[in-house]
Amino acid sequence: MGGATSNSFSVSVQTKDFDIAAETKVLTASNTQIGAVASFIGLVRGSRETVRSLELEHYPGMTERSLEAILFEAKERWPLDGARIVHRVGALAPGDQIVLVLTASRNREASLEATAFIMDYLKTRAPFWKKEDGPEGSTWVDARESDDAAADRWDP
Amino acid sequence: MGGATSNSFSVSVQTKDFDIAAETKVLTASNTQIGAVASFIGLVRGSRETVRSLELEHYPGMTERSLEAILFEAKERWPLDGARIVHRVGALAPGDQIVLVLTASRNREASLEATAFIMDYLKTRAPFWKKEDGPEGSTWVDARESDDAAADRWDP
Amino acid sequence: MNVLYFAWMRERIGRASDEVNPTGLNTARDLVEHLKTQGQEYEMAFEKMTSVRVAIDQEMSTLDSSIAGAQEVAFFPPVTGG
Amino acid sequence: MNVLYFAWMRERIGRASDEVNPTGLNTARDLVEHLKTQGQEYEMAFEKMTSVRVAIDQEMSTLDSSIAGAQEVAFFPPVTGG
Repeated sequence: MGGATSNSFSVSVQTKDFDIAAETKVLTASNTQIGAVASFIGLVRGSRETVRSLELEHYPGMTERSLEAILFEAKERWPLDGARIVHRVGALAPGDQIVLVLTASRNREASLEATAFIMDYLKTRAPFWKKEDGPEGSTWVDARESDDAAADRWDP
Repeated sequence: MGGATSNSFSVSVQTKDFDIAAETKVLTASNTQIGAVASFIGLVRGSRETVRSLELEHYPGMTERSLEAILFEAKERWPLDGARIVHRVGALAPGDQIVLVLTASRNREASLEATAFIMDYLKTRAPFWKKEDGPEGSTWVDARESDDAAADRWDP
Repeated sequence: MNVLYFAWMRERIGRASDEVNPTGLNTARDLVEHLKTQGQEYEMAFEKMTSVRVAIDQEMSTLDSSIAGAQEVAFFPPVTGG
Repeated sequence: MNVLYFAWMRERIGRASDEVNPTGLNTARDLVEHLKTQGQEYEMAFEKMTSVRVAIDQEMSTLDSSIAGAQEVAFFPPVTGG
């Protein structure tokens, strides 16, 4: 009771949707020293006219390892009591949830900064690739330089 | 469809609990240009031994006005498609949810920064007061200088 | 003019509000000085002015702000929500 | 040594993996040069090397990293998750 256990840090790569309320409850249930929970949800953008569907490919095995490494790095940098990444793969539609990052801490700034850090690293280091199926056929989404810049700001 | 409406920005001051999943769904339902939803939840810290309960007092009328002013300010500073504050009042127990901030944007950094900003301003500008009921009786919680410093960082 | 008190200021004063005649009172500070003449409970509540915040018609203000025409003035300690 | 391809690299090559004899190959770049001799589809996939990322035994690496003793080398475009 009250202490953070190592399984307070976990990742899931899954086709099924997630429920942020249920995930938050699991993350905070065993530790009433947590005062702050920050989170980020990424959604599939675009109307049904511009993006019919999105296909998310990943590198099984390496994906989980890289996400766990990112959580480990976040834990080294901020006083976190727990953190969780859920990333969906497979076919998704506009408005669907893609990714959830949750962090729990005694400290408000720590949870919000760690959430930004985890997303920035995930965007540039975790092996996922998006393919959009639109009115002009399928195209692989290009990586964005702004994501590299966002990740670089955390370097010492 | 697709456009943000002005009621995408709203506040609630309430005794009852909130569900972050339901609140997120409402915020993002009408707008599939939203790619990013950031959030913060504040929880009552402390074990049942140190804090038996927490009483949250507020200034009805001014509370809602000040929270709305904070959302308006956030909207001026970041490209937000929507934002929501839910703050509970009355009697709460350790582990209970106190406050929810949700922001929706096309841009990841905008949603996370706006969430941090809203919390920092809420902590220093919204008329709420916490009273803790512990083993040595009731005490009003002191304001923290670190919260003033956090709010000051957003000044030009 | 309606004057409101919150949190430990309300508890020290022993009431949540007062109706005050604003004649001759220019600033929130003048109002404080007036209230302190109304009894020991007010003197206690306004003892440490660095811990007193003021809102005039529900807008955060300072002790030197004018209360001319104000309908509601509130005194309270630094806020601790969130 | 198992060599994997993802996203448009997999599509251009037309397969998800190859079994390669690593004899004489020191770095990931040597492996790329070897693969490019295996057909036009490989030449096309490795045409623009600034868009090629490599992981050696599931760790992000560079083209000049050693592949000595590696069991799995993967090539893919810059990642676009999240």
